[in-house]
Amino acid sequence: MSFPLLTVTAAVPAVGAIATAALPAARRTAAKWLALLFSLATLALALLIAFRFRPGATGPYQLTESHTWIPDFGVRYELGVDGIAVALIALTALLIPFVILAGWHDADVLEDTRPNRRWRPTQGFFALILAVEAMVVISFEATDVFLFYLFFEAMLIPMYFLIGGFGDRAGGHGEEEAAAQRSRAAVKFLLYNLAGGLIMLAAVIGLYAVTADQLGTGTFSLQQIVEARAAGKLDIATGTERLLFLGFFFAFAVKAPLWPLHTWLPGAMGESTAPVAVLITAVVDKVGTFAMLRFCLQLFPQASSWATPVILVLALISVLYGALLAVAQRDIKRLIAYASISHFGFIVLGIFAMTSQGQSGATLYMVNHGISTAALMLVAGFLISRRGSRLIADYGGVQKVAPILAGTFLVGGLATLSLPGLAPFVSEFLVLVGTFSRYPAIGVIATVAIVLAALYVLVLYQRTMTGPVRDEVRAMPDLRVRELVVVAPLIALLIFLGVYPKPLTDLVNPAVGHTLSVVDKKDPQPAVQVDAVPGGDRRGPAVRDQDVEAAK
Amino acid sequence: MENLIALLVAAPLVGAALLLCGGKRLDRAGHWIGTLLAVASFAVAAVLFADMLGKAAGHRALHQHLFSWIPVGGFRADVAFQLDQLSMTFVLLITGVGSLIHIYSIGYMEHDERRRRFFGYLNLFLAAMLLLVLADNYLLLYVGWEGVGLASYLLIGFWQHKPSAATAAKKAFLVNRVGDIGLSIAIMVMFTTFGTFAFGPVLAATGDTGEGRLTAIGLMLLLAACGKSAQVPLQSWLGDAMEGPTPVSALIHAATMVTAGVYLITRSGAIFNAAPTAQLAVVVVGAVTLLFGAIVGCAKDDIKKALAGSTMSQIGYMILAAGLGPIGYAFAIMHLVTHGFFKAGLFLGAGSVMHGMNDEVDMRRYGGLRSYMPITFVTFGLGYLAIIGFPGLSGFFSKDKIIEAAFAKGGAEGWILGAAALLGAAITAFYMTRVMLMTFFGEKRWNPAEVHPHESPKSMTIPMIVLAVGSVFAGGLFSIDDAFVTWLEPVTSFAHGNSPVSATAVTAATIVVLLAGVGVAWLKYGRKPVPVAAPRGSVLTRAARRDLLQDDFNHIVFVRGGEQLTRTLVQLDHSLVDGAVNGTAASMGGLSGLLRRLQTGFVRSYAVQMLGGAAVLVAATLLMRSV
Amino acid sequence: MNPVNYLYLAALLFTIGAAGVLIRRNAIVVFMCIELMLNACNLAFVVFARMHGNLDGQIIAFFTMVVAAAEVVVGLAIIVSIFRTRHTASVDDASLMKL
Amino acid sequence: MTGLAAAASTTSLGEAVQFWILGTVAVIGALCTILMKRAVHSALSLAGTMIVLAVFYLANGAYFLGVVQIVVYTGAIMMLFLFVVMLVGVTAADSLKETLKGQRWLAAGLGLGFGILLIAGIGNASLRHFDGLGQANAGGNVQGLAALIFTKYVFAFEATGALLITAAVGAMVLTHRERTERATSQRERSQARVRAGKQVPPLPAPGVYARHNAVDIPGLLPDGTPSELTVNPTLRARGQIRDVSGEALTGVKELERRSEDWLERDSGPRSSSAAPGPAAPKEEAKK
Repeated sequence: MSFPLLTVTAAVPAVGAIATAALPAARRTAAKWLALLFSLATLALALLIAFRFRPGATGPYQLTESHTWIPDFGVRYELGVDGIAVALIALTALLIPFVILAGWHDADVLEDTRPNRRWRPTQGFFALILAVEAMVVISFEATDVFLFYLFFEAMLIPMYFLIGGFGDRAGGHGEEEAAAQRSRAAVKFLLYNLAGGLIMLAAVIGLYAVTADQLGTGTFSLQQIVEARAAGKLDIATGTERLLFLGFFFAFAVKAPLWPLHTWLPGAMGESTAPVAVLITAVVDKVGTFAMLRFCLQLFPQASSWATPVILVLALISVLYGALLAVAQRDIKRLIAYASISHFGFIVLGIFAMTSQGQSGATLYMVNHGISTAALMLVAGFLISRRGSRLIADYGGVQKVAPILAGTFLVGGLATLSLPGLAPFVSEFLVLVGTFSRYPAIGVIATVAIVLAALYVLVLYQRTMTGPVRDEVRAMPDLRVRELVVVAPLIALLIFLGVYPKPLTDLVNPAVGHTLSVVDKKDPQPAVQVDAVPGGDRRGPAVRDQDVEAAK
Repeated sequence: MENLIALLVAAPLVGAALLLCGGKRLDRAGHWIGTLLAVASFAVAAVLFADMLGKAAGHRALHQHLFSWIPVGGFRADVAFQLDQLSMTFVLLITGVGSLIHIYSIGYMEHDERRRRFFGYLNLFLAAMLLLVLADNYLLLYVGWEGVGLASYLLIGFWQHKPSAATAAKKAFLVNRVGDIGLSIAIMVMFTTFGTFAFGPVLAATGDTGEGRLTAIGLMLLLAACGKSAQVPLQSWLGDAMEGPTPVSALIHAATMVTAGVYLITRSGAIFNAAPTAQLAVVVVGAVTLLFGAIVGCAKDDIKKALAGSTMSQIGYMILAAGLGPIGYAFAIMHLVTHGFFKAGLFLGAGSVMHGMNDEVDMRRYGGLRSYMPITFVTFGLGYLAIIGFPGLSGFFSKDKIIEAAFAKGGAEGWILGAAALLGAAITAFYMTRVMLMTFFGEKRWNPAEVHPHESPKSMTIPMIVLAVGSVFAGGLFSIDDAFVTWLEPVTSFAHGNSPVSATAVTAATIVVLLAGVGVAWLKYGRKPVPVAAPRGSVLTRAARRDLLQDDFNHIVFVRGGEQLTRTLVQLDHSLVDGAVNGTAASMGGLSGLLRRLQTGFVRSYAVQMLGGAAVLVAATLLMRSV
Repeated sequence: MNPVNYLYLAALLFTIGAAGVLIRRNAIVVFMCIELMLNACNLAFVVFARMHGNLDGQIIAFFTMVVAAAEVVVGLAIIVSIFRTRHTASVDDASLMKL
Repeated sequence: MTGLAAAASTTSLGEAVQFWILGTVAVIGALCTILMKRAVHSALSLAGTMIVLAVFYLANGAYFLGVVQIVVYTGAIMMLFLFVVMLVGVTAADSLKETLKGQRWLAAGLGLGFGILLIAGIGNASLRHFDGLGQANAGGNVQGLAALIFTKYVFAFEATGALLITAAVGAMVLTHRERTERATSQRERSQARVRAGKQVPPLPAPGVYARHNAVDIPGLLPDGTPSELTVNPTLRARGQIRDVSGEALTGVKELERRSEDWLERDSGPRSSSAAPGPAAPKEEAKK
């Protein structure tokens, strides 16, 4: 068989994690560089996947690998990627180096702590980040439900330690209190997601039971199940299907997070350091929305369309609710967290609108939101680390002392409010159009969020960056080279994907088409058939021709 | 030829990129780069214009397709430009006035250490505005639309250390966003209706579409226009926008950006023509705004705010004209262009005055400046004559035509609109005369010890002169055998309205009300001295000073209400949503606390439990057997 | 009389032993009570052997004795070492399970 | 021989009589086991019960087991118990006062219920007919057992062998104390004492003014309180400290009073401080 690219891509960061963790306590800097090296290697592999991937090719999944793993339960080690997975893997692999760079000093040993041979926070921090990357990547690749579930849950362990173990020294009430809050947030994160995971586990077992009952041999393979269903060999009773769907969806909704299951996110993002917060919202949570797209819809088409109205309303609520709460936040990180809740609402909206625009938009949204939030959150992290406070009220006039920081912060903010010309606009507008074309009312209401987004972003910017310079920030240094290296590429990417998202859309469209065909939904047709609809790229030249001949 | 179109946008864009990312090493040359690129863009525009003039009227439209932007399913957005007469007009206005104002800013911003960034923003604005008028589909137009919003946000808040400036900038952006809701919804409806949102197919297909959808689109577009062009009810941001540097007010908030709404409506003429309801809404908004702005303009003592009010009302005229359909489009654009000249000139004049008066903006502290800054006085005066529509100057031709067209709407509407327009003209004459008198005539109301009024440097006066020339002759040139109308006709389709009153009568009426306005103003401010401390004034005056209480309304309803809402939501989130979760956790804890009692750690109590279990088992087996 | 009375006796002894385990605190005595219970079981086995007319019951009883012997050895050793460290043979003092 | 445990569902009168008498003894022995205050007595009464059981084995045709019961159980295991009791302290009596709340009632209740359940179980089990070991023991009981052990139960037998070995080794490991460090010499110990600073001179000798002199009598401090230091730690641990007889104390008080009169001093505090003297050792014994 061919070179197991997917396995290797997941394995490299795992190996990196082990290697980093194994380094002796004294070699802190070495650990950092090692972690960075491995993350870059992963990025290279991810890009290789993107190049080896042929968007037009037949069959939903490519670069597939399949080995029997636990034959007794029909569990197989099945990997495969479609366009969506490729995009998200690329996003993950892209963000991790920046996360590592941004967190370069987050896990340094405090000066006042006595040296201890066993105590190696730095190694642990970067090893955990790499471990998370490995698990996220493989859960993007897994096409076997059980395999996916395994890593979907295992992800929680390193995340738990990242949240609970490493906080930015901006507690406000002293380190003790901060640590207490951190661990509380971490526990909440863990329990919340575990609860979701357990319900999903029940559903997974149920799925196995159903397949075993109807196909003779039980299976977890997504493709087998989809094909069996298409061939009519497998038809799950309506009630069962709905229960199973809810079981899966609950876990993903917690992870996503969808209102009203969102309350763990602000705590987790607020208490953890900025890079970890980015890890949570930009990387780990994407697994939830991705899984909705890959598993919920494809395994349980009827149930999905049955639940669509409710889910759409929930998504709509979290869109507006998140934005409104973001407006009222006093803590920069929590504000960004609530903004993310609003954005995840958009993603879910797009997924369940069941239109090609909606789902492509949702996928693009996952990528773009990852990048934009990373940009905003990391800059916010730099800001917080300088001033040692997360409260918006403690800032003011930063723009005068640190113009570059303020500028990058503004760009990140503009991306968050999805300004046209920046990447998020494309995805958000696609989601809105996709939703509107099937559910006009919801589309219109969701559009209101663009004003709220502008509100919370601009209020944040105004309170922190503009106005008279406060004494506390007067001595604040501008972005250092390392920080610029982190932010500049992200911003460049935001602009590029905003101006020329075609590579991404070409990657995603076929996969979305396949999903829709599985769900058996078609885009609603326009009311009026305009002859010239078949596309600008053909109409453009046409018009030009006629002009030319007119000129003659 | 069409490949040059991209150049129009590219030049200022490159400038912006250079200046904003260039860093300090560009500080010394920055403003020159910016100006150069603006002028370059104007040159390209001129070339294209000449080329266009060389073609037959029907085939002047150029189209350039750069690349396919967002292709998803039936959803195809392209980055493609379309340069027809309408766009051409705007391109010339934007690049022309833009270049002039770049030059002006070189002098005006001389002492600002962030001048490089200022020019970067100006270039960014030019690029966005050109994108707006050159786009060949609504989505790309949307990009430009937001782009100018961003540029105006950055420029209004340019002096960010002033909280008022920052707040004003935020307000402007937010209100514009409200308008953007309209634009995006309009695009969505278009997509669901026509499956596309490119000008060509959409405007071509309006014929065979239900009026309902078209009305929806029209109203949504109107909402967008209101946001961008500061029309009632979204006008509140324009006054505060005057916090920005004066060149910004001249370029963005007088000449170009605020007129984007007019462009949008004119561009979508086909839709409005097919949706009379939407059209009616447009004219109503226009008429209301032109009076609203005029009244506000009368009460302001801040020279820039007064001019802002006048801008509002002049755009009201344009919207009104655009709402009249084919009989009005051409005149709307024509007034837009002439207004671009004289209002920019007026603002630059105001800037020049402030420049000489240590950035004093209160007209009650001016007076008798005509001898100190003659050039400013002359150019400002010409602009003034133009705006009040003094016969022979550009304002006269364009505004007169609009009033005519308003009457030509026919029926009761016609009379009402015409009357409103006439009234507006009168008030315009009044408040502009007031500004003129308070600034340049009368006795000095400033302290010679502190301020030393002086004429501005060449770099500032030259643009003013050019604009003054424009505002004198533009209207006349356009009206020579309706050159302008015929130029635009292929795009906007022109129809001669049959007015119930003859053109001459309208003109006469216009002149009469004009003189009346001027007279009243002279009686009030010219004959007797103006008090430095503003008198209390009538209820209307006091209301007008506060923008007719519209701001207060917004504050109470939206700001306060919003704060209340969010605060309650935060409470709910904490107590209800999160409370449920924490409650579950707490109850679990309590339960386990109870069970914990069993674990005494004493072997014998465990033994008791074991024996109990054994007993239960035995009992169970016995029961099993007995059953 | 019916040999089944032996079984009643066994049951009685067993119960007494169990009660002793629960009541006494001296580890050694507790141990003795356990022995008592084992013996009760043995008696029952023996009686069952007699009832079924084969020796398997006795075999089981035999094994029980052997195992009991081993268990006693180890258990007493444990008690001794505990006593050495804690200077007490009360089972209540070895309540470290809860901490 | 075979008459015993003959194939009958009723037994001979002799066996009946024997059962009723010895059964009573057994039950009494068991009760004594759990009710006696001192471990030794429990052990002895348990031994009695076991002997009775041995007789019952014999009566039930388990000759081999009967003997083994006497030899191994009563002879070896119970003796082991006695050794341990001796090791831990013969006189170390644990008060029957219950410390765990409700433990005793729970125990009694459960025990009773359990017993009733068992008896009920036996009662409504159909155990009427007894085959008796007539032919099973035909070739001799021991031979029969041997045949079974070395054929059918050989593996279990081997396993128990291994178990016994392990148990023996385990017991040794548990009880044997490894001397990890070199025994400290007297010099070192004295040095350590000096370094520690407390109790530099040798510990005081037991015995009170040589009235009666014994290792288990604490010496008295000048104020008449007995000093625990003077008694061997082991005795202390077992609580085997005999308390100073009252009259000795009174005598001492007398002495002091007289001397104080002679020295004209009042003895308020001392006499009061002398009071707790006798109580002290008892508390020590509790621990």
